[in-house]
Amino acid sequence: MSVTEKDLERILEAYPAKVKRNRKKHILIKDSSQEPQEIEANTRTIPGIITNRGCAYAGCKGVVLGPLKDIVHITHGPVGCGYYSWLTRRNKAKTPPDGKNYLAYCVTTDMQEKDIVFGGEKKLAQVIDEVVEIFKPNAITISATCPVGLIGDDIQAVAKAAQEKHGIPVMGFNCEGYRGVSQSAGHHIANNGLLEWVVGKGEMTAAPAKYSINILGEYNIGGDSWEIHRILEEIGYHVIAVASGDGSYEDLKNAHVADLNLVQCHRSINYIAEMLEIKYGTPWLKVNFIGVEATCQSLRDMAQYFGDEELIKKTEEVIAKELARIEPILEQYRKICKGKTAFCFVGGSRGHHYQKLFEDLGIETVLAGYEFAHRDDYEGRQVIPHIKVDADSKNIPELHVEPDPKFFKLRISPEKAEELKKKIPLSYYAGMNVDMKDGHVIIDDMNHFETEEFIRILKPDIFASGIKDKYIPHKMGIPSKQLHNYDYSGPYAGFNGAVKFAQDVTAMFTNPAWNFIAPPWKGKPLLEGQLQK
Amino acid sequence: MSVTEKDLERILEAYPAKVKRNRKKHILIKDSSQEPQEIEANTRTIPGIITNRGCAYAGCKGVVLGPLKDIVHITHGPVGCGYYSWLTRRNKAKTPPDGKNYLAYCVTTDMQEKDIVFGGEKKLAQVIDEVVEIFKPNAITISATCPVGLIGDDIQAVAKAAQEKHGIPVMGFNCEGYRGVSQSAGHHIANNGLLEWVVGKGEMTAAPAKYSINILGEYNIGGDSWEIHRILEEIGYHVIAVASGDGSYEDLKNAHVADLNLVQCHRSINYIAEMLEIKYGTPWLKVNFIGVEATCQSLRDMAQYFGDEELIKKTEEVIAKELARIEPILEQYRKICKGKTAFCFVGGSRGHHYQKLFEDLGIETVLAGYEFAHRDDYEGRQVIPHIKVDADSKNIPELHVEPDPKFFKLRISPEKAEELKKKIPLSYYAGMNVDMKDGHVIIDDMNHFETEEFIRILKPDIFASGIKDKYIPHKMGIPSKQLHNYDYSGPYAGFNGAVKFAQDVTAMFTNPAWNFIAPPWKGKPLLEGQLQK
Amino acid sequence: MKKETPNFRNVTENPCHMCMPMGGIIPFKGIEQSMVILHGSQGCATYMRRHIAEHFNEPIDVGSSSLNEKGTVYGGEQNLKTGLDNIMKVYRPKLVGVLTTCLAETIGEDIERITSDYLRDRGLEGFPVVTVPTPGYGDSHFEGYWFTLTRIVTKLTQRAKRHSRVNVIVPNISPADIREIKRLLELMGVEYILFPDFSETLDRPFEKPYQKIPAGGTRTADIKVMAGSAATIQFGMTVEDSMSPGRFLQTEYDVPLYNLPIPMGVENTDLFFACLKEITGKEMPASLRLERGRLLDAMVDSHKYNFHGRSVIFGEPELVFAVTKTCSENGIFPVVVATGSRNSKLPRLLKGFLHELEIETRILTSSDFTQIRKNSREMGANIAIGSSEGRYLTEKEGIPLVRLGFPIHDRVGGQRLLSVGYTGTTMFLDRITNTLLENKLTNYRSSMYQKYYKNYHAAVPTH
Amino acid sequence: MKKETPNFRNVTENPCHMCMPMGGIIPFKGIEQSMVILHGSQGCATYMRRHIAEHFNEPIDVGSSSLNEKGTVYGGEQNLKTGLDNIMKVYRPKLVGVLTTCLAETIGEDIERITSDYLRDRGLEGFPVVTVPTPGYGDSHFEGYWFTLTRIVTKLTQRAKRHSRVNVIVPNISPADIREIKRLLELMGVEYILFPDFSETLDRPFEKPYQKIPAGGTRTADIKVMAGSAATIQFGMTVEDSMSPGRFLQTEYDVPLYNLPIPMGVENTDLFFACLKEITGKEMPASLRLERGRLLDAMVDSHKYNFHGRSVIFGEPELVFAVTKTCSENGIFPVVVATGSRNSKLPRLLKGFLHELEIETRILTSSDFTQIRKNSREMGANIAIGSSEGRYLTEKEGIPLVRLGFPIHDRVGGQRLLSVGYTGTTMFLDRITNTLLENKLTNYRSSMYQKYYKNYHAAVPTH
Repeated sequence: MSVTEKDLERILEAYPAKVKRNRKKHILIKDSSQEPQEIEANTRTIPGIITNRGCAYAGCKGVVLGPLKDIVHITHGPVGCGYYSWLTRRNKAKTPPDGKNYLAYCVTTDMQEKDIVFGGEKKLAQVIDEVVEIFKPNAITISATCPVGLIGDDIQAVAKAAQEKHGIPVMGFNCEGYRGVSQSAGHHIANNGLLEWVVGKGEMTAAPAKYSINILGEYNIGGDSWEIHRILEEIGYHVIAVASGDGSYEDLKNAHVADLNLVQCHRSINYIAEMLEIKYGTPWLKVNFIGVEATCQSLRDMAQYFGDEELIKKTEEVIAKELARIEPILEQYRKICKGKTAFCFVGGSRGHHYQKLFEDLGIETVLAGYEFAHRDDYEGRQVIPHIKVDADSKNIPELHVEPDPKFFKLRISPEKAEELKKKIPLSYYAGMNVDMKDGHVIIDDMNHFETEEFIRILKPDIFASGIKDKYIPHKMGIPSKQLHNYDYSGPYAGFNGAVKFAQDVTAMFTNPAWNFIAPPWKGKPLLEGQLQK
Repeated sequence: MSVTEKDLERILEAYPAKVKRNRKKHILIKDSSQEPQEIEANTRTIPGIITNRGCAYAGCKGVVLGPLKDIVHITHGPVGCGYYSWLTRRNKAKTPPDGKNYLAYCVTTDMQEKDIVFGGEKKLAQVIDEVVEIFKPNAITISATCPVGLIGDDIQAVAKAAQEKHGIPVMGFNCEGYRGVSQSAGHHIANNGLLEWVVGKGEMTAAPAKYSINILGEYNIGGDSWEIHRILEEIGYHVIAVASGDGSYEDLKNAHVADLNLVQCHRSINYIAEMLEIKYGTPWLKVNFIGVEATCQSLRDMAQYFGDEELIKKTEEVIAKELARIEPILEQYRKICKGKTAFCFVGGSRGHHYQKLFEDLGIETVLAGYEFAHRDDYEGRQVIPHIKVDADSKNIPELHVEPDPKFFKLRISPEKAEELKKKIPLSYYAGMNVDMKDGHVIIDDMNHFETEEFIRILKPDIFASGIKDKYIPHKMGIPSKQLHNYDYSGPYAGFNGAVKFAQDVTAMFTNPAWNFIAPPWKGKPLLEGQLQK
Repeated sequence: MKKETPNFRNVTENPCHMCMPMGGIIPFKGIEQSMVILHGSQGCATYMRRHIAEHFNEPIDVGSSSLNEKGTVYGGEQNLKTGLDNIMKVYRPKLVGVLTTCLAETIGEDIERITSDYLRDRGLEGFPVVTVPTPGYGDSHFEGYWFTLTRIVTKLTQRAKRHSRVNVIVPNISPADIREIKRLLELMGVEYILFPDFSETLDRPFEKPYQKIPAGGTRTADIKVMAGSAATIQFGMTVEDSMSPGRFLQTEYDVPLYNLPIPMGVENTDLFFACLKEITGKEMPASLRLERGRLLDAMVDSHKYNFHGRSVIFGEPELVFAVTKTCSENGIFPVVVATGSRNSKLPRLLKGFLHELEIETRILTSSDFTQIRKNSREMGANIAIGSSEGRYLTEKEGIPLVRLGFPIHDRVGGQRLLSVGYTGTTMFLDRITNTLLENKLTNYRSSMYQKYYKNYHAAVPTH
Repeated sequence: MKKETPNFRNVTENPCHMCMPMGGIIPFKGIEQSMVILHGSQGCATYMRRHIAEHFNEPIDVGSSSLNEKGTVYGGEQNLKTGLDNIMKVYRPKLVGVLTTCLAETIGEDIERITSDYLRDRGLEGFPVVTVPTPGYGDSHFEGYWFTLTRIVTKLTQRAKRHSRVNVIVPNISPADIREIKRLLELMGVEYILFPDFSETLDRPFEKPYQKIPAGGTRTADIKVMAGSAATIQFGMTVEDSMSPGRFLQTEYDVPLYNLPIPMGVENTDLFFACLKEITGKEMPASLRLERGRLLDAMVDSHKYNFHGRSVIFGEPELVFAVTKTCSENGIFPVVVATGSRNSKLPRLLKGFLHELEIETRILTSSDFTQIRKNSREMGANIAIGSSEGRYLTEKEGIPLVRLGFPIHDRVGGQRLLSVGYTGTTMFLDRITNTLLENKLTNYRSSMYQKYYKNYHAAVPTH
């Protein structure tokens, strides 16, 4: 099956004319003869479309800041936002010996009408005092929700005063829900803050071990990060900090000493990666630990970066050992998965990453897209200079960094860097589109209506997205996999994760409940032969 | 309320004439002016009466042997009997360091039709072999069920051969269900075996500590024995063996060295107590650890027996300490319990023992009786010589013992014994009747019909018996307490047990469900006032 | 695929079945105003009453002829007659069942002759006394139940005018399950004779005054005309023909027999409705289609958890069969399926659909819990489904137990457990899924740590 | 006796309530062919859909006007109108609900005016758009739910001819509970208008083809005539008059109001039937009397376990009230009763019967889980009853949780949990009792050992 322009036309016909024109720009049928195909992304969501996008608060507190475990994250606003972002991302974290792991807590100022009328700064300051007393965290963040900006609460001032009072970092994030066009704005706001207030605040002056790296844009959903750590450490890497899965203020403040930054989720974290390079001279490498082939490739790219023969050899040894272990298992699952088709509509990077894992299993992704990506996530970073920044994104403050006089250190020479860039995605991400096959659909900000329509046309064997759209395909008889919270499963990263994913996905195909979706009171009386009379 | 002879007549009128005559002899209305009042007991159960009595197998394997934890008890017979006696008595036992605790196991030869036709001896021998191999127990018992005796399986011969083969005691018990008139026959059979095959087989020649005692007829239901141990050991007693709650072959084989045998359940164990006295010279003392006053009295009697001033003093200290602790708690419960009435129809000793505990709480027992007691349990041991042994009981072999040439030792002089007997129940039990108040009912082998009738007349506030008759009073709106398995509660012995019992009983009186037993659609429209209209 | 694992041992260690008369008592409790007496030692009746009462939390009045040693020599005729006298006088039943025990059978008591004599002597000709030879060594309680049903029908049913009602013969399921089957029949507008109906008698509402024999039960007048029914639906796939009341009615009176599995799971329940449609021509009403749809919806949603289930299913063959089917439909792979009964139909029936699952299933008959436990461990079972005795699987092997069947004595509400029909199946599945989830979440951290964090932790310098 | 424990802290640590628009979404899901749109940031709709979907396992389509920074300055009128356009076009609803959020309220959006303009502009006069001001800082989701009901009735209901139907207004209970209430009404032969009816829409059966808006829900035509009903039964004892649809119908249209607790527990359920009888004169049928009798029987039997229960009950005031009553009836002493709502009626109502229990009960309003946890520990609670968030009580304090209410996201079947009526109460109680039993038996050995064996063991020489 594939989608024709005519199909597309028919689907969009359901919309008012203006909406139709708008949505059409967000949908591509991949055609390599037409390259480069431009897609519209990171623009305002159309009202009344049942989008899967969240808001700036969700991106800032929910995604980037939330997983930092030794920080208490205060949601300044009415109760809902704090509640709704309470542990819902399944970011896992091991409690360190000092016990400072506050992920299970949801802390909010729970603003009431009077706070809206008279201002919430005083209450916020009191809440910070109480939080310091109760938790004694290593740091505090304050994330603002919609009314805060509107009533003019100056959370930066409150943060500053509290920091002075308590002697721990207190960071304010103006991530009100109306900022930007999606959670992407929140990622940006969060990253700016982390770079400004956390990284470089540690005491380390040099990497404590060979092959010291940071992992950026990895959120340890379902334990992904642990599996990645397992592999990297077996090869001999030393992880300084993760932003931000199972991460901490304590680790992140020394992130400046690493010799390489890995970027897993390009969308949410590329800001930081770029700025770290400018400020500290640390290059970044786009990696993807989702999928067996992708993991192997990422490991090889890393080894190439360091260029050490021992490391390259060890990398190949580990890859060989892992493959020998998991391939026979995957082969069993492939028998069932092979030839099947998937929709892969997730977040801002997973929509691309998981195609690799599907591919490992012989599953072809026939429709893919992102909720909140920018054009570069589709088309590659080369388009960044050409992206027209719209009014909404302009309102997100840009952080301008310069080389740090104390810590800046060139890790590799510009020549070496240029040479490497020919072989590995150093400081580069090529985007999703290049990996899609002709005729397949690329779609930005897909909504419930489009989901339903594309399923009817393409009849995928599996639908990968989140909880909000999960039950539409389910009700249509299509297995549906949440790639936001993994349906309480995972990890799915690395080698063990691939096996786990293969197991889960295979189970969905073989779910015997599907056998019953043609009810027996319709169609032929199939049961009578079975009646023992 | 009380029962008149006329009431009694009316109840019994429901029976055929012969049955009426029979049952009448089993029911007394206590009248101290008529003393001694004779009751018929331990005679054949009337067929078709819904009795609560069990069989010889139940008494032998179920009650006496079952709790011995380091022995594997094989039920030789079809599957049912083994299954039905599987842990149902809630005899608790702590697993010793060597791990030999087999109480959770039900082992049976599960005889099939062919075993009935061709004989089950061979299968039994094979099962013993397997049991030795699987469990490596300290000893094995074989309990025969109905068909075994009928088809002529010689379990004694099988036991003997197995004992020689495996070098551990293998003991056969001919406790077929049809022997005797109730489980009482089984107690007798079990006790004979234990005395003949276990006691005296240990290596000890003298008591290992001062105040060494055995506890006989205590089955550690719900942990009773542990509470009794706690108290005795605090006073300074050393318990050699318990027959048979949390007991073991290993302990029981040295029971001959104790200086005193305590008899808790007179009915089930007095055989052993008597024989131990004859064979080893150890006197026995009737105790009752059910009830606060009873426990204190028993402790004082024990101290008197040993006659040591230190012990007497320590006894009083412990009693004082315990009473100071529990009395304020009991007092709270008494407020609710006081003035209430009970039926107490249990087993062969509890029917008497629990009256003491009820009395502690201010509850008067207005009807009491036993399932399987003998006349002496009602009227006192002085009637034993006058009891006419009927045909059924005659079939239970009597064990005749003589002083053991090696171990017999007179613990106290005959003179001292006589003197003590005036003060404490040494070798004596006065029976239940003496403690009952005039006008109250004493009933032997009460059945479901009589239960219902007496409840209608006497309207007790609580009914204490077992699971089989529990739900009759429940359905009549009367709280009902199982004193066989304590409704999964307990312990009820000793001081802590009294508190636990008070708590449980009080809860039954205050069960708010009773408030609803008059359904609202009958009687006045009591709800309308509550309707907020 | 599946394989049968024989039990080579002589010893029965922790039995998974009870004796035949135990199974014979239940059916009599499902007939209106009926009483039952066991001919044998009184301990049999006492033990069985104890166990049945503990499960149902109801008074279970069962008489005994209280045979003693003398009876073993001279026969128990007089005892049985006296017993009958007393029961007739005190309970005034409309029907009496007489079951034998090991003792009566071993000494060769002819209860049919004795009871005939009794009725004649007492001038009670025509009073229904149903005799059932149920030696404890004969078969398990499962066979005792079915054989008793067959004897009741054999005794009571008479050639009758054809009528439109449908006989519905149920196995030893919970009173709530029976009520649910009645609700389904009523929703379908099917007139029925449900037998035996212990839905009210063994799950009695609180009511005053107390009645010795509770209201409810199949009416004997209805049993009498089962021979004239339009058809028999019998939930007894695993029942041997010789003890199948439905087969008897078919052979003797030409009542068409639809022998079906317990309506648990989609396919089994569909089969029930397809069968009702075939018999009566009636369609499933919309409300039931909604119930079915909700079950399917639940099955689709819960599979992500269920497929981690590796189940050990044990108990009476008929229930085991239905549960195994239901588990299979939901990806809760049955890795051990066991019964204490010798039943030979069960393995054959199971193989009929288990071959579709690409897993090994161990099918155990004449089994005991020691064998079940060993096989569960070997097969990596992580959820047990069956009676309370399965708690040893939890205690010793850490396998959580979803209680179902008889007896349940360490939890309340066994008599109220609903598991049949679309809605009952949904409830059953939710119990399973939530038990898997509970177990997973409880053990989640430690196992995540074991699998993924251990190495990480070991390799990371503490700082 | 009970006492109220104020929460003196400013910080809300682990909230026990959600925001007002969350509660406002549910009622619209219970009206046939209705859609709902939130006027505000799109994150609100996304977060709430996520949470509702996770509980019900259903698609939850909720629109958003997706206001952005520009909208905060110039107002969101155009966004809302565009949003309405899109929803009307794609979903073709028969009714649209418009809820506000923090943002819209803070900038002072007049949604009533905007939507009136919209309908006029589009020539849709008469199309029912129900606007509900639900600022996130206004009240909790509980008040959001009730206020929305009131707004719907205010908007849709018109003076109507008297008819014999009875309005039945239900709180945020499970779809299964709603179905049960309908079954009870049907058994009583009462014609009713149940509002809002999300029993099918939020627990959709699997069926093809997929429908964007599921079948089911209260018919708008029925809501229209609620003003002519014989009476209103509203399960809303804890609802303020200002957000009580029943009170509105009474005041505005003289429909007699019977404001009752959720029919959970004997007394509350009796009250429901007494009320139905008062309104319609109809008697409870025999089958329901049997259900009541079985509940009483279960209560009598289970009390020996239940009285060890010391419960912490938390969640929405109305459910908390009914559960507390049910626990009290069963001796499961409520030691902590908490809600995140500011509700002032709840404490008063609780005191109405808690004074009869001779225990201390801590009643917490505007509470959070940190306060609940602290009080539970201090009061020795051993069973928690409420939503999934209570799992922290299990994890941190070892208090097992019986899941009830909204949301339940770490177990399946929250939408199918049956807890109302006599039978539902029995099921609820069995869940409680068995959780107590499970917990007791799991901890039994260690605690028995602690209490009784330790000293013994220490004193006995090993030999």
